[in-house]
Amino acid sequence: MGLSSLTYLAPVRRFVQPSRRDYERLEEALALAEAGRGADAVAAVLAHFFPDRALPDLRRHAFTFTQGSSRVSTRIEGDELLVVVPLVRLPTGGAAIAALRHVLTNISGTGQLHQPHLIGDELRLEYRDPLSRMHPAKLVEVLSRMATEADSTNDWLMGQFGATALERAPGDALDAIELERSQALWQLHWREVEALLKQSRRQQSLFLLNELTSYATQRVLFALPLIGVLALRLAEAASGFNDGEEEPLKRLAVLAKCVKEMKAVSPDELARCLVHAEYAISPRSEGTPAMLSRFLGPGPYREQIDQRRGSGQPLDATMALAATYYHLLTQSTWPDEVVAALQEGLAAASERPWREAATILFEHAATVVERFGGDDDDDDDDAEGGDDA
Amino acid sequence: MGLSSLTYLAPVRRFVQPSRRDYERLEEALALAEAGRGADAVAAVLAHFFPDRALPDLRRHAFTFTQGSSRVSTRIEGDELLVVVPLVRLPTGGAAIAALRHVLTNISGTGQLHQPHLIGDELRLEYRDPLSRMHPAKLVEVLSRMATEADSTNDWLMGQFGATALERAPGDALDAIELERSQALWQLHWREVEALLKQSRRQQSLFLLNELTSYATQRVLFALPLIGVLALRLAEAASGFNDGEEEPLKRLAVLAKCVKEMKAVSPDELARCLVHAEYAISPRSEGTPAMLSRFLGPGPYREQIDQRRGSGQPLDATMALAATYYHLLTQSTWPDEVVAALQEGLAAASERPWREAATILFEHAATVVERFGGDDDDDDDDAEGGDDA
Amino acid sequence: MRATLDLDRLAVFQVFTGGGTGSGFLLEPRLLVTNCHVVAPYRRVAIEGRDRRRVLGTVRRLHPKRDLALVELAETLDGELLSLAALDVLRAQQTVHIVGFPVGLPLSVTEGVVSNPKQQFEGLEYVQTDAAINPGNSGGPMLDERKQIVAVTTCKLVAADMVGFGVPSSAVRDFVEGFRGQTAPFGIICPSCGELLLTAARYCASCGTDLEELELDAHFDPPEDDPVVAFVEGALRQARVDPVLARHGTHNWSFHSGSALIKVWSCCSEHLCFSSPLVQPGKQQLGELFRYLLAPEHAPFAFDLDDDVIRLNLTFHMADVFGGTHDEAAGWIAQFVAAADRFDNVLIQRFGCLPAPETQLAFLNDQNS
Amino acid sequence: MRATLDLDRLAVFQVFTGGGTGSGFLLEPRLLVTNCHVVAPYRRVAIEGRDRRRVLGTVRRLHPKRDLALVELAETLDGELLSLAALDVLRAQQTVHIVGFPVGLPLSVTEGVVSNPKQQFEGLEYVQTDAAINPGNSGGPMLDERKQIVAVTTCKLVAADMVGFGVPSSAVRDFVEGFRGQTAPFGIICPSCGELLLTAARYCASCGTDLEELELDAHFDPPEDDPVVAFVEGALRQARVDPVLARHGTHNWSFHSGSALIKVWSCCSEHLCFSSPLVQPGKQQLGELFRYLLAPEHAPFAFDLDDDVIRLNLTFHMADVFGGTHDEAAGWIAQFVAAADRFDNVLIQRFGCLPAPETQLAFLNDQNS
Repeated sequence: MGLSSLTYLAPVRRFVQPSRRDYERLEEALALAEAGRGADAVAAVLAHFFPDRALPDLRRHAFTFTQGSSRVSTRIEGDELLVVVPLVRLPTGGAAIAALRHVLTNISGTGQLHQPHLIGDELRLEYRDPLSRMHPAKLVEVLSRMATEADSTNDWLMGQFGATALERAPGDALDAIELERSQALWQLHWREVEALLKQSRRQQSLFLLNELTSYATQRVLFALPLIGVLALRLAEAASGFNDGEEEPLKRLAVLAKCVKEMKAVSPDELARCLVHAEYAISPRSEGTPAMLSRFLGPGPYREQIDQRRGSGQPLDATMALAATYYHLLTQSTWPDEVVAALQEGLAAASERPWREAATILFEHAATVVERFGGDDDDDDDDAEGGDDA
Repeated sequence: MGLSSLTYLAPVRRFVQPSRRDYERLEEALALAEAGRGADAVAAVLAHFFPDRALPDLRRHAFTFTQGSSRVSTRIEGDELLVVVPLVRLPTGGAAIAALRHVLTNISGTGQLHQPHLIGDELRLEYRDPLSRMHPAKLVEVLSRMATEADSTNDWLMGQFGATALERAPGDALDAIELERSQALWQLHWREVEALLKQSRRQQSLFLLNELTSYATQRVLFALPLIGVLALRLAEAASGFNDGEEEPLKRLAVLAKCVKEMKAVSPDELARCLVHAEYAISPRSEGTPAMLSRFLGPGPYREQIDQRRGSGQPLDATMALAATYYHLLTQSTWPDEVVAALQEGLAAASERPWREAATILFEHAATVVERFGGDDDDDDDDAEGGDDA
Repeated sequence: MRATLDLDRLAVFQVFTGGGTGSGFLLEPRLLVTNCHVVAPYRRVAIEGRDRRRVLGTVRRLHPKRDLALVELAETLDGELLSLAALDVLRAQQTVHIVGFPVGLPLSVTEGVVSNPKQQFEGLEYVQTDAAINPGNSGGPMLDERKQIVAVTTCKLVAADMVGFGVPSSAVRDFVEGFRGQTAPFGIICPSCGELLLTAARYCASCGTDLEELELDAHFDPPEDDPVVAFVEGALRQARVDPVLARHGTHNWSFHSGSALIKVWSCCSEHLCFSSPLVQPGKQQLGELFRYLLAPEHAPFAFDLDDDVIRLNLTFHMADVFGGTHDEAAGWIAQFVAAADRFDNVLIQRFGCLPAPETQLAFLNDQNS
Repeated sequence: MRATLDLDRLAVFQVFTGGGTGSGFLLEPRLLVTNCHVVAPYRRVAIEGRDRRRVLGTVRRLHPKRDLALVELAETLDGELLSLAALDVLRAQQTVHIVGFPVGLPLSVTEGVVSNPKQQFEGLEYVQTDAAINPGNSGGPMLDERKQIVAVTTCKLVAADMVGFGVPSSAVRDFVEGFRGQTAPFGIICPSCGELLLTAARYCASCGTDLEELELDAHFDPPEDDPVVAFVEGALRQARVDPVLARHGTHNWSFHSGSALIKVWSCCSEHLCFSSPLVQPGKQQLGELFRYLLAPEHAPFAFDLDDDVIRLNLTFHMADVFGGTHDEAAGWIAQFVAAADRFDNVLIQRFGCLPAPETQLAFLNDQNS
């Protein structure tokens, strides 16, 4: 009847170390901008992001880089800096109106420096600013945000409205073995989640629901290089079933609907949404020792897990630890040895009965913290990034 | 005139460590129940509660355990599981009607699996369920709740209506020295409370009233193994004078009446309500490090106490700390070293002038938190246990 | 000038769904106006007459943006029909009355003034009032002194005191007139362009609005029942009780079976309670009565006294609900319904018990506990 | 006996400052009474007429202890002047109306009774009422049934239901009569002795009260503008918009320019947003309209759809605000103001768009985001 263990399968997704940024060049860019040398400041910002690449003369040649499905190009036109990401060609017929409404409602907006523009039937994201107003902070924002938004916008416009790609970066296709493993992993995952969902309904435990909804997305994102409309539909559903302020019953219903939909995805459809994409600017934040300690080290969360482990709820404890491991692996980048250690823990607990799996992961988490953990540094979190209106 | 200090006397009540449950057996019970092996599942649940006891064949012999004044017996009759706690024999005459109305109003009800039944003149609590519907969660609920309710029901029916005991578990009687100490403690306590009550009336301080009403009950429950009608009458009065939503004047009146009544209790009457009872299943929750930090650690409550301590109200501060210590000792079970530490603090402040006692306890509380405190875990509170309708 | 409100006669009724209760009023003998948020996402709801009889309502139109709904009743309910006030007659400071079923109580009226007859709020025009509005009032009428409907009570600002809003009668009139010209059994008004949407779609065919983002798809495709609902409603069906008519909010049901009122609720995550308030004890034969109530022979049913009312109870553990013994449990529930109907007579005839007063508040208390 | 309140005509107006909004009323064509806490620490404030036109107000007198302020208007505003009720006419249980701008909404009225005509609260006498009072009502009048001012709405108990306080008309009369006998352009009433203080001083010259401890010095010496305020207000001046008239709370501005409403806010620590809600899409030509809105030619301005309203937007990065390109940015802002005024007509005429509903609450939402 119920599920008796979790299964760990090695990921199809590749774990690529992000290229290291050169923060000295960023400081240099600031000084150059203050000195009125806008073009040089632009070059210094690019050198900050891509210390290993040669820069062309931006007045003659655009500098381009790949960010998922998007190609971002930066150049100087006259006395203006121009950053452009081609998006899609609009569909024809009624879908065009819905697509345009979507763009105006969700992609245009206040609180952002880039805006979508339509040239003929070609949609693109654009940022244009006089070099005289050049400030590194603006370019950093544009390069970081615009490409990421372009990536998901493309997927949405193509998946929902039948728009067609423009200069879409192809990425590495998966080979036959990878595809086969992905299919197996996909089916296994959603069957697991479905069984756990039933368990969660029975138990009526908010703790389990929170862990399960996290597991449902993080495990897929960890294992598969999912892009496109499936990635977006999963994210959209997740924003419902992960919402801790929503009614548990509603969250369960959203998750059940999502599981049903995902289980019904055909192999072809899944294959179309899998690619080893390249991200020149890492869309993930850098994991820190403090983060490991916060998630896995001593504290109220670990105590809660321990208590469940010791009081006949080892399923809850296992889910919590597994979901946390996957979350760490998915949301941040880590040194190779940390990635390996986290995967080892998951593998060790794979297919073990709940009680045993909970103990393995609980003890493993302690060794991860011991080896790689560190002091708190959460002051940094507040300083980074801003809210949109 | 007024009281100049609090006195700490070592408790007559025994502090017994609750026996550890075996959660593996509980999981086993689940699996057995799911496999349709109801009788084996029942045995596994009992083994979970009582890992050290041998189990009889429940079809031939009932398994019984003692919970305060009650004996709980579990057996299998045909294809039904039966858990029974004998309560009392009904009194004769008009008191019988009052007793029955009490039972129907307070003991029968929705949201509980057990119900009171009357067979002839014998009242008992009973839970009866087909083995085919056996689920460990049901038996865990019945065993935990039924005995505790039986315990207080017995006391009430005997004390208020003159019902007579049926198969009442005797418990260990107090020896002569314990009895003598109990009498002294009882008189001292209510004299103290009476003096503090006068002080509280003068001061018109809600803070002091809240602390005093807590002290009035927790100190007795800490020090004496009080059962029976006195325990119930105290609880009943406390539900009035501890009610923070009630008018202060009314609460003072209820407390004054209670003090008068308790002071008038004869030595014999008190002796009849003192016994070292055995609780096979601990009726107290397990204390946690987080609980110590919450009650005694930094925070608004400690700040309030400190403010009173520093602004000429050391009596208030002392009362607050002493009441909190007694509350912690009474409401939860703790490792021996925590019990010892809390008692040490109370002893150190005993018979010291208010200002000195307040400082001793305030500083002692900090060391308790430092040695035994921990992070917050209050999420658990919501997840556990259920409300009754 | 000032019309008298005869509450008992007004065609203002309580609406029951599996999500809660609200108010509504009849514009025609079988056409009820209420709020969209009162009925959605349910397509079949119950409307209770003053005689406690519930009739089935079928949701015909939803206007999520204006928070309006039209419900067609399977049978007529007695009551004085109200009419919509003419346009632009409302002035600030004018007295208005809110009629409805606040917090599940029987029909109540509150009084206040129009704070602003054309208040702008989130891009829409509302009648703003300082009359008391409470949960459960939603969908009821806001009446002027001539007893005409000036607005449909819809919401209030929670962060402010006495800032309540009603959908103006003009919007109600537009909505109802649009409906009268249409034949489709069910449809939703597009929040952006006002077109009638007949089937679920991600985007409005006319204007491209993202309907799923506005969560309108749920109106076409009500969510699945959770296991507790499936268990209770399956059992009710087996006991020949229409579960739609019995719904009384989340995990709450109530219905009459013969002479008995039966309430079902899940009091916590562990128990599902069936209870029927039967009678009050008389003055004689109390000993015999109480002994009878405590006899073991009634198991698995049990009696108790709740505020001096004798109830028949049946408690299920969730393990029974989620386990595999549905049919057996359903059998017990059917027996419970039959027993509740029978026992009140037994108790009255054998022990001189008296009929119990019926109260809505008892139900509220059960729900809250 | 009961006077009719014609909200549109009453000389009750909304007061705007760089700290928030409140209410006020005219005792003379150019003399406005409001609360001290509504205007302080600003010395120049904006008062908005029913036609949305804002006029400049100069704070002439503050009475911090009685929470009263007198503001002199640069121009008259149309409206029916109200008068102060005679002394001691108020009785408990008498009906009163609170008129004002609760939670930033347009003018609203609520009704209640006098709970106590002479309530003592924190050492002062107040008119206590159970009429609904909300933030934004501060400084507005509390009227009796003859439309006379019995008090100035000032505060309510947050922890209690419907316990609101007004400064009695007698205190207002004393304050205003004192002012009429004086010529000083600005002054503060000493909280202790009631003498008029004309300049900042640590201690009151008459009674020796420590004025700094009561934080009265801030009224004489308003805090300096922060760089965001300096940038926006500098740019507004260059665009010929009086920044005082545009203030709408902390880091928020709003003003009308021609047919356009323009809002300015800093949404986060990195961006400063200019936005103007223009029109709603019509039902035809949606494809052409949307293509036009997304054309690159509008840069640096851009359109978006916000809850079905087409807005014109301009976003500044704080690097522009703190950098040295004020003049250029100011030029763009001037262009933005002109463009917003132009585009609504373009969109209506070329694409059949519909005028957007104007809402104050949209502004509130922006502020909260």
